[in-house]
Amino acid sequence: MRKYLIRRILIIIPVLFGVSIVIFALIHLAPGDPYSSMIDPNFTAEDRRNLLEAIGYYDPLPVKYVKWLGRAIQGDLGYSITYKEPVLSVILRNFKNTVVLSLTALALSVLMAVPIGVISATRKNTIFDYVVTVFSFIGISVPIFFLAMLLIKFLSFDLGLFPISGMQTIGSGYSGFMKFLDFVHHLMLPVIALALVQMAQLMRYTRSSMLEVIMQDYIRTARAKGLKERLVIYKHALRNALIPVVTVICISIGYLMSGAVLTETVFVWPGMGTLVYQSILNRDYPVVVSCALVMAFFILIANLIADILYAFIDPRIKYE
Amino acid sequence: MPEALLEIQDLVTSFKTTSGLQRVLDGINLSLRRGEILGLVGESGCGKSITSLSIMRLLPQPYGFIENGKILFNDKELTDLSIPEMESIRGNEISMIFQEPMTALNPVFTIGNQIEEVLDIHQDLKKRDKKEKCIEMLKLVGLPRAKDVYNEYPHQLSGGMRQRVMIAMALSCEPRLLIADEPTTALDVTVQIQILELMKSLQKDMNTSILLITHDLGVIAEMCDRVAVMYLGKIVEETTTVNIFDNPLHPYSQGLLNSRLGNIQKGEKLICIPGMVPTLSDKPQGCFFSPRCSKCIDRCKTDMPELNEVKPGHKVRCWLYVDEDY
Amino acid sequence: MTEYILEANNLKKYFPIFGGVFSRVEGYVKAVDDVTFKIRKGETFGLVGESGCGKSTTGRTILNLLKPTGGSVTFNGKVIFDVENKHTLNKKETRALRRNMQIIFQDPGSCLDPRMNVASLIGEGLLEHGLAKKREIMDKAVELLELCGLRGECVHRYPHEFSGGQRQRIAIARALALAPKFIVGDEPIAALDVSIQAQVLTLMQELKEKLGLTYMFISHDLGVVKYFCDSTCVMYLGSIVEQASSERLFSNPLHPYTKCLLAAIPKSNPRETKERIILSGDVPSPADPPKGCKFHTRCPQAKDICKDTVPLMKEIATDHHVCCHLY
Amino acid sequence: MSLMTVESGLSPWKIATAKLKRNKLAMFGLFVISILVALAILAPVITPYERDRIDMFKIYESPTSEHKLGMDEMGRDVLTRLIYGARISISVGIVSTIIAVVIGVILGAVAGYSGSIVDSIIMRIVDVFMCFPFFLIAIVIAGILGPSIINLMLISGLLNWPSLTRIVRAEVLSLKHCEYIEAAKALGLNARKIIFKHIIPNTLAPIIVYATLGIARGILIEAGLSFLGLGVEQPVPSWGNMLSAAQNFTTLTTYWWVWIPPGFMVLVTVLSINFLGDGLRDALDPKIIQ
Repeated sequence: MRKYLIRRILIIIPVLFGVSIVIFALIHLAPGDPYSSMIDPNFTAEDRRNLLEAIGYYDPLPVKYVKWLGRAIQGDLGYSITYKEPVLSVILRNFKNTVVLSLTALALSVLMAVPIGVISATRKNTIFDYVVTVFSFIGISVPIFFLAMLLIKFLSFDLGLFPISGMQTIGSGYSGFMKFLDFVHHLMLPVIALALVQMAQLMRYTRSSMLEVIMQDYIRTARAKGLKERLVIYKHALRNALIPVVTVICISIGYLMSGAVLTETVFVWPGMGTLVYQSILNRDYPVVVSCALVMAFFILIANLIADILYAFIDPRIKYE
Repeated sequence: MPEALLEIQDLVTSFKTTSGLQRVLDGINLSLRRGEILGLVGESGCGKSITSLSIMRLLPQPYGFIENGKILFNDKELTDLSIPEMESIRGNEISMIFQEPMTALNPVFTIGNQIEEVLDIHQDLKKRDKKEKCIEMLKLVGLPRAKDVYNEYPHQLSGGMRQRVMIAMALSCEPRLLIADEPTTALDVTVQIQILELMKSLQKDMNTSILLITHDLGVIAEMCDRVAVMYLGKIVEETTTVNIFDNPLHPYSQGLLNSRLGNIQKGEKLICIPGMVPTLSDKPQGCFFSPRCSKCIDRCKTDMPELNEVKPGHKVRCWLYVDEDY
Repeated sequence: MTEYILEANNLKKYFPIFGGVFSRVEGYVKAVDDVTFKIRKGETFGLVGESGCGKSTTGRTILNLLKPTGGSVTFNGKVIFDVENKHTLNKKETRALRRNMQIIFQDPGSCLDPRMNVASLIGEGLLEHGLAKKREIMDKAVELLELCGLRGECVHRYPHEFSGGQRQRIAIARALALAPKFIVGDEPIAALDVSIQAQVLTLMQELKEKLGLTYMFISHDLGVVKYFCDSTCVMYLGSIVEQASSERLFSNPLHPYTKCLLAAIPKSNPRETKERIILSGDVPSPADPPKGCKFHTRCPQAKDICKDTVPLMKEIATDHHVCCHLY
Repeated sequence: MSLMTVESGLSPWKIATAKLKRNKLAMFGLFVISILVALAILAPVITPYERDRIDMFKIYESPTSEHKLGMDEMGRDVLTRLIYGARISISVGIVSTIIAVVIGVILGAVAGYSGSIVDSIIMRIVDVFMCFPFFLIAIVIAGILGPSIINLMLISGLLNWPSLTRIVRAEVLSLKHCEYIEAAKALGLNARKIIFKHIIPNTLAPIIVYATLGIARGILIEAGLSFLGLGVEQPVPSWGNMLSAAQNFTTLTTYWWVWIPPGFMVLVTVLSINFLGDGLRDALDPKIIQ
């Protein structure tokens, strides 16, 4: 078990290295030099050159990479041109909102999808199963922003059930619990949009994993013992079916964040997605690239957690 | 008290397939006496495993179902029982062990947990007693490190040990009937004999009846008191084990015995059964075995013979033994 | 003087075990550990043992399907490989060798490419070796199928349309297409039903007589080996423990393991009384075999010497070799 | 031989086709896709108006008998642009999938067949790609490279191969130990012949399924990026950039005919492809032929 974990953690190192190279390449692909707007336009060309040389602008690429990596490890991801503050603090502010949004959506989708997937598998080829199947097909086929826009138009605008955008009612002056309720009210629609799509995938996955497990010999053994069907399904089958599902849930955090980019843009939710989109429009590349780096790091951690969880729920890993 | 513990009458089990209903079991009649080991022998696809699953009412859902017939177990009609009633019989009065010890145990629960589960369902024991009983069972089936095994997971055990665990699990409630579906097919010869000897001695001690399903006549010779030979969903011969080896009547039984290589001298020509088992959707007219039978007469091609008792305790389904006294 | 078609000397095949944090080689599974045997021309040579004893690996290694770790194999007087002397065949020689040595596998479900029809399965080798032109393939395939007891009309069918026994016949036809002299049968009948086993075995026997083949027959079933093989080798944990003519081996087994194996065969008749030597426990892991004689942990006749000294192969009688300290 | 009646066998492909035909959802998907492809090809013939024709007097006109789906923010016929949009969306889906399949299959086959160091290097690269949130990195690259159809195809193709590489590698690894591969070796076939005659035909099933579903993914990426203005640029219509009109709040709430039809088209197209892909997965399942 310990060996397994150490190996998992060590495997991250080359991957992180690869990620940093990709990010560094992106920085260099970005058009223009990021400093031009930060330097006083009254400087002479000579001064400009000296200044750029001093900050290492003309260094060879490997040197630049090492310097950049050194700074990045210390949390210095550069300086945002639009926000006039360090990139990291901008990102952290928005990151929090994305995490709230995507984790809520994840929790909701897991709570819904796993039971529905299980029931659908145990009642294969019933009406319930067909409805679930078609619903999940639609869920994986709908562009998430289109779903978001439909929700805004019909639920928020036409029926007025939810606020249209943002995180809180501007100028309401709510405080304390009311403020929280207002926040939840704003949170609901983007969460529904994200969760519906996420649910569709998880449901399909749970269903097929469950169908596979139900065919196994040990399920027949459990029945032959005289176990009640409910226990056969929810103890013996589910425990095994969940092993791959848990991994998928962890890995799907990455997809959730991707989906969040589009959802946030539609709902003007001040998270990473909105930040990336705004920064692209503002040509604020340090922010754009750093967002990718932070997200990649986050996903890597999520995958690591998936591996660790996997080792905990599957006894076959522990002893290998 | 009736002599027969299990009495199967005209059992017909069918499967729904894309090409319509298929009769996997086509009128099985079988009786198993108390304390007896009955062998059910036949080649793959003859329906021997489906017979056992029909008794347990564990046919693969939603395809398989019992179309007709009765299964009397200890005076209870199993086909009429409700699901909870059936559940209280499974693992308690009738238990089962399977062919593949590698996959028959749930990989995510400990051995102890899986055995205690049976006790949980059928017996009312205190927690400590349960564990004690569980370890006692593991010792009974000859597992040397019973206390350790209790806390181990199936993947830590070898095939032979897992099959012992399965036996411990199956016998923990002292069932009246144990159904063993090819219990040693997946094991090596030296392990096979360990398991067979274990089953024999436990059967004697606990006076359990065993329905032993196998394709291996050697295992039958080793274990069984009586034997029924199956071919394509029907029983073709039923008699004592000694009879089947000394004086097989049905040409199929004869062919099976002749196909065994162990006691044929080197260089002797093998007498093979020609052709192969037909598929269920393509059953021959008349006697199902007629196209492969070397003693086939005209009548065999048109009519299916009944399972007749041609000698006391010797039933056979063949036209050769119907009219004339052989 | 008897003529040997194949000689294997000190054959070894180790599979590395990866482990630890950096996936380094932590040890070896000694699947085949110093095995020496000779196969006479025209005989059926049996290799028996329980699962994991290395019998299949031996078969594949002599065919060069697996890269040997050590030892040498000579086929028809030609050295196929000799690891210690760094001798291997070049590509052309290997191809020529393939024509003469073929293999039949255990699982009739997976030994035929499901996407090829019978004609192309059988014709594949013929085309590869230029033994037939494209338009002759069909006739040749029909001929081979009929030789193996299948109807020639089946040439356009696909493997999944046949039963297990029929597929095994197709596999035999494919192996025979190249007119080999030596065929390794890796448990060719283990996956088949009893009545079909007898059919396939009869076919193999007939073909052997008709075409003058030599078989190496790998099996776990002692009954089959006793009937089918002329001489037999018993393997345990990667080593040969006893080797003799089948007649001698089955009437007068010497090695305690052979005795146990024979005693473990179920009775052939309910009246038969058999003396049982029940072995305790399971076969040890080939990754960590016991020191000394590998069988000493389970041997009913183990002595002190067995625990630390590896016994050597001794010739007890003509053509009867045994590897045990008792003799 | 010539006189003999030869039985024609049921090849795995024939079985798969027959199975697919029985799958109602898949056939429905295939039917819809065929219609959409036909519409896309025949766009100039069947559209009632010219693609970019502007009618200044009919800006945001709601659907009428003349303009069945109304007019957009510049007074262009929505139906016409919707049909033309199919061309872009579908071709982005197909081209990006071809790119992904070529890279994925080659790298996967090489990794699986060669093993050892080559395998670990390729798999680490796959890991690196897999840990970027797919859409985010697409946006970043699109933002840096600038919007264009070619960039869109490249981004979608270059980001979609890693999971296919994993699939192909796993498939090749399991085939490598298959007895019929060993039998082919025993017959004397060399590595190249084994790969092309045995391994590739037997890995085709998952590749076909992945490619089908990949087209759906490509269409979704096009929609997403164009929606953000990072994909196809005006005046060329694509479903994605038609949807981006809804970034305007009034359009979103009031002029629904401008954005709901393209969104619906994306949904229907992707849904149909997913139906077909899922049907193919079932039909090509190798279990049925073994």
